[in-house]
Order: sequence, then C-alpha cells, then structure tokens
Amino acid sequence: MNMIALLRQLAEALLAVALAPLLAGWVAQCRAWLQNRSAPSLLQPYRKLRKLFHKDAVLAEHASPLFRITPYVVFGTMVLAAAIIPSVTTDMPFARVADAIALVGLFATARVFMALAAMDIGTAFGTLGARREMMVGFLAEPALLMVLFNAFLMYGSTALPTVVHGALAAHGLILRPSLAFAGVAFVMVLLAENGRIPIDNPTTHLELTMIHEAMLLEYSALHLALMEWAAWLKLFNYACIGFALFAPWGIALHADTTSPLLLALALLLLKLAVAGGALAVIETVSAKLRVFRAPEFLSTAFLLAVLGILVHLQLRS
Amino acid sequence: MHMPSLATQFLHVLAAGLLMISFAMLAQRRIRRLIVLLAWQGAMLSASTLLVAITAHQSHLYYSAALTLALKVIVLPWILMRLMKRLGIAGDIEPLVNISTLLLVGLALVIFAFGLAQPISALATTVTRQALGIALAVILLAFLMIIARRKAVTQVIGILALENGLFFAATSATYGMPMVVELGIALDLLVGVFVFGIFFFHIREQFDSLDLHHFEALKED
Amino acid sequence: MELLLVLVTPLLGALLLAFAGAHRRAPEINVTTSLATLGFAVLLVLRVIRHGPMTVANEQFFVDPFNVFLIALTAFVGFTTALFSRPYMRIEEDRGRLTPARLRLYHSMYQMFMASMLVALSTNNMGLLWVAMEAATLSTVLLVSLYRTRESIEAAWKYFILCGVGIALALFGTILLYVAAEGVLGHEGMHALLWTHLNAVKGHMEPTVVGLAFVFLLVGYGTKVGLAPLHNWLPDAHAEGPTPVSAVLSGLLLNVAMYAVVRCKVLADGAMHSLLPGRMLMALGLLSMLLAGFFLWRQRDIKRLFGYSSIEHMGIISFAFGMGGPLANFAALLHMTVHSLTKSAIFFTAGHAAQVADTQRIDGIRGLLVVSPTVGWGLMLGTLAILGTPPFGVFTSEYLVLTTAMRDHPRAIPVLLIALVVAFAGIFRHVQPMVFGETDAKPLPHSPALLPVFAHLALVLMLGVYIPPALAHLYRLAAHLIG
Amino acid sequence: MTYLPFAYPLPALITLIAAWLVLGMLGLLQPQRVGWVARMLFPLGALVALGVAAVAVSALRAGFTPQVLVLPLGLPDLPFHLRLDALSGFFLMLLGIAGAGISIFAAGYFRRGEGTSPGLLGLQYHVFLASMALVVLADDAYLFMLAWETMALSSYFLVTSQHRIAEIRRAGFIYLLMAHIGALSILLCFGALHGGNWTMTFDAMRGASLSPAWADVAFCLALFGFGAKAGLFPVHIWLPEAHPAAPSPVSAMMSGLMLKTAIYGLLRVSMDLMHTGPWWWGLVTMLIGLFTALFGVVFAAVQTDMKRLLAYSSIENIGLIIAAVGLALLARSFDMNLLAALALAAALIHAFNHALFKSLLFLATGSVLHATGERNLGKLGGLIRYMPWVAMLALVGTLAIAGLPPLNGFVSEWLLLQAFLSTPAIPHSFINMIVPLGAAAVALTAALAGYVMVKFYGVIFLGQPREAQLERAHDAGVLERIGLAWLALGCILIGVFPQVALDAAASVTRALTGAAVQRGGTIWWIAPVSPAQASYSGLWLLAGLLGVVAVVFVIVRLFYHGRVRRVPPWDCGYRWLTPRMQDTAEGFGQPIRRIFGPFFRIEREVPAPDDAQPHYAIRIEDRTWRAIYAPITATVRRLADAVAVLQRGRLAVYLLYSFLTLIVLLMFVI
Repeated sequence: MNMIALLRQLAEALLAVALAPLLAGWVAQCRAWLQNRSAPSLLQPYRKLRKLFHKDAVLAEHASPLFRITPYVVFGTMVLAAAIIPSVTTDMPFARVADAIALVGLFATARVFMALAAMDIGTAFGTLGARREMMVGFLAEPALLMVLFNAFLMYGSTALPTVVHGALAAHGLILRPSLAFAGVAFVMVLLAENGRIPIDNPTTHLELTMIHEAMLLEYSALHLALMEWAAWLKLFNYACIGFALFAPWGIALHADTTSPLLLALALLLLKLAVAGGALAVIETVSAKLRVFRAPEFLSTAFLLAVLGILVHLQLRS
Repeated sequence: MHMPSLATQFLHVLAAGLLMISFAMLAQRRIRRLIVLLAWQGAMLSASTLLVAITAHQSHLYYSAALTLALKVIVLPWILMRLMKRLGIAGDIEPLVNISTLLLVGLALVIFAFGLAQPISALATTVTRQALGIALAVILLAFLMIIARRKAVTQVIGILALENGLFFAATSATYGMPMVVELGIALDLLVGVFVFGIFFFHIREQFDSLDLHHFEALKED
Repeated sequence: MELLLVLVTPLLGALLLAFAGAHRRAPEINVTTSLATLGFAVLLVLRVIRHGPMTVANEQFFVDPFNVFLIALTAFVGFTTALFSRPYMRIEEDRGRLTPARLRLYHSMYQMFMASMLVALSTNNMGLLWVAMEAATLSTVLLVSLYRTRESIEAAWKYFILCGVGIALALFGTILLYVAAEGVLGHEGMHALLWTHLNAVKGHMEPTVVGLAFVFLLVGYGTKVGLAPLHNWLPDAHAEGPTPVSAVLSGLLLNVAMYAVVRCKVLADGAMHSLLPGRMLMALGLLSMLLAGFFLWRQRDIKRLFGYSSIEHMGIISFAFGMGGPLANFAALLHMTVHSLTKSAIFFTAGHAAQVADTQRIDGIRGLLVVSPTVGWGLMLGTLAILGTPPFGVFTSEYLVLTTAMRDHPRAIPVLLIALVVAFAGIFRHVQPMVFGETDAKPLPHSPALLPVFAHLALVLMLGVYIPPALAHLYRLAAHLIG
Repeated sequence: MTYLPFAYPLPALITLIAAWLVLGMLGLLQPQRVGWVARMLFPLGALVALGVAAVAVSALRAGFTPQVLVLPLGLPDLPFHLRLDALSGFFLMLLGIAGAGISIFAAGYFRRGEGTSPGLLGLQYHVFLASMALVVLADDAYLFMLAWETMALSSYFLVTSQHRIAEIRRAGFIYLLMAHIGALSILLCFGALHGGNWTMTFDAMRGASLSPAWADVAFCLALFGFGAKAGLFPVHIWLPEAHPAAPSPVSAMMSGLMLKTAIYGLLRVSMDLMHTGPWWWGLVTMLIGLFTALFGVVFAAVQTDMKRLLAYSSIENIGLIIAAVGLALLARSFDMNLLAALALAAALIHAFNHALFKSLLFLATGSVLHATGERNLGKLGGLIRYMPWVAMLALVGTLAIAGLPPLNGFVSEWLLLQAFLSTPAIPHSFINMIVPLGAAAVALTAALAGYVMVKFYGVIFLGQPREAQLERAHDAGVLERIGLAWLALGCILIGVFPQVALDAAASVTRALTGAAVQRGGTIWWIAPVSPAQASYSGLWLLAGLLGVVAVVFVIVRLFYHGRVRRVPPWDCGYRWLTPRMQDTAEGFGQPIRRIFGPFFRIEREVPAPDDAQPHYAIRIEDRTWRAIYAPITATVRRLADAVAVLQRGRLAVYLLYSFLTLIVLLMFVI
C-alpha cells in the first residue's frame, strides 16, 4: 500500500516534469495564433531541451561551484513543489511534508539560488537580473501568501489537500466574493513570478527590460536546459496551485481506484489548456510595464489579496 | 519673677539704638565711619548684655558682656582700623546707588522680622523677649548690607554686624548661650577677622584694589 | 577614650606640622598622624559595635551609630588623601606652584581641618557643632587659596563670604533651637543644647519656633552642603583649590554638613509633627540634581565638572533623607559613604590627569589610557561608579532611592529621571574623550599614588555586591535613629 | 539524571559562571600574550559554555521543578536569589550553544595590536558572558539589575576596544547612554512591580497584586527598557552604531546573545512576574515589533557596510520576535492559551535561530575583515574563490536568515505565520481585522530579508573582486572554521529536526501559558495545531530535495557527454569586462530606496553630465535622528546655556539667592 502510494507520488511528479514543457509550448502556440504568426510546433520545448543537452557546456572561467549546482537545485525544488501540489489527487504521502507556506518557501529558495548564481559571474547583466528578480520576488511572495491565507481562512488550513477537500466538500455552487479578490491577485502574482508580460517578457533579450533571461545569460547547454525546464515547471506548478485554490473540481480525493484518477488527469489537461489560452490572451492584450511600474502592479495584487481577507472576515460574522 | 520696668525700658532703648545703627551702616559710605559705627554697635551690645546680666542675675552674662566689650568694641575695630591704615584705604568712599530704595527694602525687612519674631517672643521667658524681633531685624539688615556692598572690607564689616545681631538675639532671647559656646564663637570670630586680614593683603597684591568687581572671573560663561 | 584620642591626634598633628610643616619629611608626618587617627577611629567603631552608643566629657561628645561610621569614614578618607597628597604635592612643588612655607600651611591646616570635622561629627552640643563647622570653614578657606592665584583667591573669598553668612544664619537657628529647648529643659543651659537631650524631649518643643530654627539651620548648613541654589561657592572652590583639598571637601566636608542638617531634621520632625522638613529637603535635593545635571553638560574644567557632580549627589542624598523611612535613610547613609569614597578617588585621578596634561581644561586632557593607563582606568572606573553603574556601590543606593521613590513619590520620578540621565550624559561625554583617544603628553615625574584610588574603588565595588552585616547593622540602627 | 551536575543544576551553573570569571582573570597574568589568552583561555571558555548549555538543557525536561538558590551576597535584606526554570533554562541553552561557537572562533580571531590588550579583552569578554548568564538566572530585582548593567558595561568596553577611532568612541557613548536609560526604566518598572510589599524578589512580585494603573505603568516601563536593549524602534539607534564598531566576535555576542537577554527580560516581566493584562499590551507590542521588523529590513537593504547591514537585520529579527511576543500577550489576554503557546514558541525558536545564524554571519564578516581589511561592501567581492570555507559556511547562514526551507530560519517564520493565521478565533473584531495585516507585514519582512541576504552574500562572496588586494585574501584559520561550522551545524539541525526545538520551547510555554503546542507525531514532523491544518517536515523536505537533485544529477551525467569548456564570460560587446561593471552595494539596494523612499533621509550627489571625473555619492540617514534625538539634544544644550545665567560670578547675586531661599522657606513655616 505504502509502496503504491510512493509510486503514485513519483508518477505525479514525473507527470508534472513531462507536461511542463508541453504547457509552455501550448502557451507559445496560442500567443502565435493570437498574433497571427505561424505557430511553432507544440513540441518545440522538448526539441529545445534535446538540443541543449547535446551542446558543449561553456562556463565562465571563474564560475564557482555555486554556479554549477544551482541548476540542479532550482530544478530539484520545482520537482519537489510539483510533488507537493495536489494536481491530480490529494491522497499523496509527500503532500504533508510541506504546506502552502513551505511551498512559497521552496519557490523562494529557487529564486535565491538563481539570483546568487547570476551574481556569481559578476557581469553587469547578471547582477541586474538578480536585483530585479529579487525585487519582483519580495513583492510577489507576500502577495502569494496573502492569497493562500484567503484559502486558509476559508478552510482553516494551509495544507493544500485539506483546502481542496474543504472546497469540494461544499456541495452546490457557493459564491465567495473574497475568492474573487484572491483569484485576481493570484493571476497577477502568477504573471510576475513566471516572468510573463506585463512584468517580464520570456521571449525578449532586449537588454534593459529583461529580468529572468538576464540571470540565465551565462548559462549554456545542460545548465541552461535545466534552468528552462525549471522555469516551465514553475509555471506548471503555479497553474496547479491555482486549480487547487480556485478550480479544484475533479481532483481525486481518494486514489485507491483508478477511474477518478483518470478523470482527474483528463480534467487537469483541460484546465491546463484553458489556463494556457487565458495566459496567452493576457500576454497579448497587455503591454510590458517599465521595471519600476512593477512594484505598483504587485502591490495592487497584494492589496487585492488583503482586501479579500478583510472581506471574508467581514462577511463571515 | 519681678521685673524693674526701668531696666527693660533701657534695654528697649538700646535695642532701638542697635536698629538705628544698622540702618546707619546700611547707608554709610565712608569706611572709617562704618568701623566706628560697628564699634558703637558693639558697645550697645555689651551694655545691653550687662543690663540683662544685672536685671536677670545671670552671672555668666557678665563675662559675656566683658567679652563683647573687649572683642567688639576694642579689638576688632582696632584691628580693622590698622588694616585700613596699612592698606591705605581708611579714607575710601564706597559708591552706593540709590540708598533710598535700600532703606525701603530695609524697612520691609524690619516688618518681616518683627512678624517672624512674634511666636518666639511669645514663647521666650526672658525679660527681653520683645527685643528678639529687633535682633532678627539687625541680622537681616546686616545681610542686606553685605549683599549691597561692593568692597571686601565692607562685606566683612557686614558680617561682623551680623554677628552682633546674633549676639543680641542670644542674650535677649535666652540670656546667652552656654559659656563654652560663647567662647568658641568668640574664638572663631577672632580667627576669622585675622584670616580676613590676611586675605585683604592677598587680594591687594593680586588685584591691587579691594573692589569686588574684579571677582567675576569664575563663572559659567 | 578612643574618641578623645581621635579628636586630639589631628590637633597635635596640626600643631606639630605648624612648625615642621616645611620639613622634607612633613608629608610622612602628615600620613602618620592621619594613620593614627584612623587607627583610633577603628578602635572606636569596634567599641561602639561592642558596647553601643556612649557619651563622654560630661555629655559634650557622644558616639551613636549615625556618626560613628562617618567618623571612621572621615578618618579613612583623611588617611588615603594624605597618602595621595604626598607625591601630588611633590609634583606641584617641582612645578614651582608651591613654596615650602605654603606646604607648611597646607599640612597644618589639613590636620586642623580633619580635627574640626571630627569634632563637628562627634560633638553632642549643637553650639559646638556650629563652632566646629565654622572652624572647618576657616581652615579650608586657607587651603583653597593655597596657590595664591587670582582665581584661587577669588574662589576662597566667595567660599568664605557665602559660608560665613550661611553659618551665621545657622547660628541664629541654633539660638532659636536653644530658645525652644529652654521652654522644655529649663534655664540651666548646659543641657539645653545637647542633641541627646533635645532628641529626648523633641516632642514637647514649640513647633513654630523649631520650624523657624530648622529653616535657618537648613539654609545655613545647606550652604555648606552645596544644595542649590546655595551651591555657588562649591564649583569654584573645588576647581581652584589643590586637588587633595578638593577631594576632602567633596568627600568629607559635604558629608559633615549634611550630617548636621540631618541631626537638625530629626529634631524638627519630632517637634513639628509635619512632613514639612522632609519636603524642604526633597525640594532642595531635586533642584540641586536638576541644576547640577544641566551645569555638568557645559563644563570645561575637569575638577569643576566633578564639583557639580558632588552637588548632584548631595541632592540625591538630601532627597533620600527627605523621603525618610528606614529604606530611604539606609540608602542615603550608604550613598554618603560610597559617594565620599568614589568622589575622592575620582579627584585623586583627576588631579593626576590634570598634572599629566598640565592643564585642568577638559579639552586639554586626552588619551589618558595611552599615556598612563592606571590613571586612565582609575578615572574611567571612578566615573562609571559615580554615575551609578553597577556593580559599584553608588548604584546600590540609587537603586534603593529610585525603587522607594517610585512608590512613595511618583511625581518626583520624572525629575529624578531627567536629572540622572542628563547628568550621566553630561559627565560621560566629557570623561570618555579624556580617557580614550590619542595624546602626546608625557608621563609624570613621580609615579602617581593610585593605591588610594583603587582601594576606594575596591571598597565601593565591595559595597555594590556585598554589605558586611556589621555595617548594615550600623546603617539600620542609624536609619532607625533618623526615623 | 543522577550525574552530579544535573542533580544540582544551580550550583553547577554558579561554578561554571565563576569559571568564566576566573578564566577572565587568568588572562591578566600575561595580558599581552595572544598565545596564552586566545589559544589557551578562550577554548576553555567555550568548554564552559558547552557545560552551561548541557546543564541548562536538563532544566528543559518535562517535569523539571524550578530550582532556587540564595547566595549570601547583595543587599542586607535582599541577598542574591537565583532561579533555574524552563524559561531561564532555554535562554541559558541558547547562550551556551551559541557562546561556545563564538568563543572557539574568537580563540582564532583575536590578534595583537588591536586596541585593548588581549588579556583585558579576555576579561571583559568573559565577564560579558558571565553577566548574561546571571541576568537569566537572577530571581530578584537587585541581582538582575546588577547583572544587567554589568552586561552593558563590559560590552561597552568591548565595543570601544579600538578607542583611538573617533566614531567608535561615539558609538560607545551612544550605546552606553541608551543602555543606561533603558536600565533606569527597567529599574523603575521593578519599583512599580513590588506592589506595596517592599520585597524585591521575583517571587514576591509574582504574588503581588497591582492596581491596573500601576500594572500599565510597569508594563510600559518594561517595554521601553527592554526595547531599548533589544533595539526596538525608535530606541534602536545605538544598535547600528555599536555592533559594527565592536570586534566581530563581540558583535556576534551582542547581536546573537545580548539582544536575547532583552527578550528574556520582557518575557520574564510580562508573562511571568505580571498577571494577564489588558489586550492593548499585546497589540501595542505586536505593532511596534512589526514596524521595527519592517524598518530594520528596509534599512538593511540599503546599507553599504557589511556589519551595519547585519546590525539592521538584527533589528528586523528582533522586531519579528517582539511581534510574536506581542501576539502571545494578545492571545493570553483573551485566555487563548494554545495560541499564546504557539506564538511564544515561535518567538523562542526564532530567538534561538537568530542567535545561531546572526552570530555565524557576524563571525564570517570578521574573517572577511581580517582577510581583506575591508568592511565596505563596495570594496569586496568574489571572495568565494579565495576563502571557500568561510563562503560555504556563510552560505548556510545566509540561506537560514533568509528564511528558506529546509533551514532553521524558515521553521520559526513558519510557526510565526501559523500563529498569525490562527488569530481569527480572537473574540474582538477590531483585532481580527488588524492581525491579518500583521501576517502580511511578516510575509513582506521575510521576503525582504531574502533580498537583503542575496545582496549581502552576492556582493561579498560572489562576482569579481572589486579591489586588487582581495586576491591576496586567505581563508580563515582552523579554530575560526570550527566556530563557524559549529553554528552552521546548529542552523541545519534545527532546520531538519524542528520538533526538537519545539519540544524545548514547549516546556517554556507550558510554564508561562499553561499550554504547549502538540507534537507532530514523530521527531521529524511538526504540526503545531493539527496535521490537517498544517504540517511541515524539514527532514523529508531536505531528503526529497537531495534525492531529486541526486537523481537529476545522475541522469544528466548518464545522458550528457560531459564536455565543459572554460572561457571568459561574455563581455556584452565591450572591449573588456571590469569588476566595476557589477552592481555596487548602493546599486543593489536602489529598488528598495525607490520603493520605500519615505523611510529614508537621502542626500544625493549626482555628477553633471559634462563632469570630467564624475563622482556619485549617496548618503542615507535614519530619520529618527533628526526627528527625535537631535531636538532632545538641542533642548538639553539650550537649557544648559540657560542655567548658566544663574552663575555669573557676582557674589552679591549669590548672596541674594541665599537670602531669597531663606525668605521663601520661612514663608512656608509661618
């Protein structure tokens, strides 16, 4: 039994690892369509990974060990996060290891390592990227936590599985205005955290605007591959967090039989498709902000989340 | 006890005299005259002491009177005079700004002193209790004089006048302090005057004048 | 017996030194005399501890728990100061600031001063107390003016006049006291000025007269204590006199004057049945602390600085006595002890510091730790002690005063706080740069005698962490006596 | 537990403390010989510290009855009382464990010719340790104040050990002054606490019944006094001055240990000596704490001196701890003991963690300072290549203080957030509204801490050396490494086995709040409220992380051909790449400067476009100086000048004073 649970756990993590590039590809495709460009293949990300894994790694001559282990750490944290987030089923042994707060902590760990690695080489861009990434980070993190606290106040738990249980336990449609606030806030945070327009532009290398890419400038080959993959995983994870909080429908509460799992998987794919499309739309209709508009953007998110909490507390009584 | 009213009246006269002299000293400009006044004050003091001794049969007040006579009428004035001559300032005149105000303040003090002395006089059992108020007035006036004066010598004279007032208070309120105390006081007084004398010379050699307006170097600037 | 010896020894010393004071060995004579006095004082203490209070010379002198430890303290500080003055005065002589004749005056007057203070402490007769105080004034006047500089003469003159007038007022107070006492004790005057007798009948004395008497005595002796606003002679005298004299002035004379005030307060309390005397002491104390605190802030002369600090501490003491009660009195007595020990130690180091830098200006004294570490550490530790930082004994008494005041007189607390903090900052901002930093000064010709300093500080430290039971017992008895 | 020192914990502790003092004295035998003082005595001191910790831990067992001891010292009617209970035990453990590491490091750190002679330094150092231990053990007001001020005094001398430098003297002065003010207010607090009966033992105070007014006064005095020592806003100003001025081991002790004694004092007074107070105590404390935390971290982000940066970060952490204490008080005033226990546990564990990682980082800066002679971040960089050991160990500290799982910093912040999240149960709508904002502030602070620490580590250890002489930097000596490693190990262990720390805290919370957060089952789980609400396992997280990393590594190695080329980094098309192209410390802090502009008082010097030698300078000041302290000083000066009028040297005027005094007093009598 326990063995099986472990296997299930493993399977889910692998699923995330496998699906993440697909999601990225899907978003890219949608964007291309929306912008009337001929879309790249859905499998483009996989090809990119293969290509990178075949290149020779090029390292700065004074790169420290920190620089080299960072890709593994970042990738590792993302996989771990994927294992914790209930994407298909809530019934997983590892989910108890870390609750939502620890999850945020994990993301923070990845970010800090990335920033440190970016500073390691000591180029202008590396430090610039690190600085901006940390700036976005310290604004996005609290906002995300506030979103999670919304859920906590509703379901009395920061453990995502419990949250999902709580959400699904409520039969019928229950309108929760506070969740609306939280949802908007979450989307904004998601955009910022994953280097999406309007905060950052994953496709640009236009020096002065980039954040995430600036940190990766010195990476190549396998390291770059891991970093990219980690980034896609992060997007995937955020999406799954979003589903768990706002659209938990279909997540299997008990995984002893296979049918609910299959259903959950199907629904997950559906949700991902929709979310990816929505993301593409947002990115298409909105323009990139100047770096110093980012704080305003994120503090708005923060504000919305807190408002959500207050509204909840007010309506509860 | 029976009390010969005549003696009491004499006493009161002397007391009034003391007060008069105090006022005179307050207004007196010439240093030599001041010393003379001091001597007169001493004389009246000893006279009053003697009177009390006689009327109240206080044997030890005889000594006290003698002591006063010797010290305050003869020795101290003499020392002071010699000092003045040695210092060559015997004829000096000390400028005093509007004496009238000074005298008015003095008057206020006298009233205050009399008021203050009431309860004590009521308590005291001596023939001379009413004089206590005057003694206190003399003291306060001497104090005022010290404050008002600008010369070292006159300040000393003021202190001596103050001592006179104290003696008068002692005799009039309590028939004098115990002998040992009186002797001690007298000794202190003598030594004190000697010290003053020494000082005059130091001051003179340092500041070549006894005006106190030099004495404003030590201050919070 | 011991008592008479204690009183006579310094007198003889004074006589002897009046002739031999200029001799090469005069300092040693001075030290020996003080040592003898100290020895007898110790015997006296032992006796009192063993047999309790006593009166001698048909009650003209007496010893009780209150004055016995002050007598011992006076003898002790007198001795250590004599020790200190040996090398100090040598250096002064080398620097040509003193002539042998002056040294003779200094030595004899020093012993004279000691004698008068011991008499003042041990006499039972309020009149004699007055006489002794006056004598102390006269002797110190000559000591303060020892250097015969314009400043020293000015300081001495002001000291003389202010204290002379003050003491005269005290005499009037004494007379009034006598009047009040006569009403109870009758004409046969000998007893009517004996404190023990007055204390016995204080309940029956006429309140108003005693009240008046107390005011005159307070203003009179308070001038010598240096309570604001009667304090103006104190900083000048401390700054301009020779350092040993500043040490004994701060360490001993102020204590003696305070002792006189307290003796009078005891009688006044008993006679007036009101809190008035205590309130007066508290008010003057607070005023002194506050004023001193702000004066400290702006000082330029190291000895003047610590003169003001003495005013502040006298303020604390009189505040404590004013509060009354066993705890506050205990604190006040303890504070008298530790203050005189600490302050004299500070003056020792300050004197040497001034000699090292060859100036008393604070901004002329720098980097003592560099040029002579012992002086530097002495000054630093002494200052910290006087500022009431543990584990020094000054903290102990301030602790008691504050905790008592917090409950009994919360309205005084803000003033206390402001005064203490301002004083702390005021002193320390001056002392720190003197001790720390760089300097180009030369070490002293004769090695400074810092044994007294560290002896004092060690004692103060001891009192901070451990008060010997015997001493505590004395304090308790005295505190009870003061009521 | 029949082993002797554990049978008699208090005598054992006294002996150990005495041993510290003796070691200090021994240093004076040969004050100039570093070999004797540092290499010989300090390691012994470290051993003593370990002993203290060991004995203290025994006081944390469940069912340990508080031990009391009375020494025949002190005031005649108030001898020294000592007491060892859970609370003091916890802080002693903290003191011992962190102190041991610091002492070992110091053994390797102190060199000759740095201000005070090693012997004297050793004496002050060990007196400092001993006094801190006594503060924690004291059970009466007098001994407490004695130890408290001795602590301040010894640390003052340690701070000013290089007294030839002017700003160090200034720092020392400010430090001692603030310490004294704080001590006075604590003293008055005790004066209010004894409540009529004049016995100043803590036992009597526990029993004393205070009127509400007196209780409020006492609490406010305590908050101010201990806040002044802990570095709460706005009485924090001494901290960023004093900590950088001190030698690094001393900075570590002050930041890591001394600030904790203030926390201890506040807990002792507010939760042990005093009965439950009104809710606003807790609220005020919490708000002050939160603001301090935010203030500290924002200022840390813009510092350019590495030790100042750490000092401000200390202010931040203290703020968080105080906020947790405030939350505990708040919950206590509503009789929500479990919540109180949770918040208290968070405070205690965070205090412990901070002792570990802040000491670690300060010591690391010490090594950097010795290796490079630089404190200015703008002149450092790339040290990871020249001092790998320090860099590696400092990395642990950095990640820990940034509050990242699976290290210890995260555990306490996690607990703190859990505590904040449990507050909606409080029956008071107003507080219900405020506390979530508190959670938000905590989250923001934690995130900013990450920013600050990336700046700290990145600018010092990463990138290219900004100065040529940095390439001659050498790694720390063996003793220093041991010290650092010891602390780093502590950070990791608590991060991985949080349950241990939680158990240690539990015995304290049980004593103070009567409740304890429940065990999360086995040793590697914590689920303070209930597994359903929240659970966390540092061990599994670490295992998972390492596992995944290892697996990925292996797989990559299997499939990847493994060709790696080392080349100069891309120079962005310039002719060359100079270290000056990296962000300076100022540059890295610039976003914070923009976002939190109102916090600072900024003076900028921007060069003109046509400037031949363009020079850019920026000074960032703490507003409190001008807002609060400058006016106070000015007032005192003005008053000091005003009183001078009283003393113009005119004898007549002086006499007039006496005269008037006489008259006035006479008025009172008649």
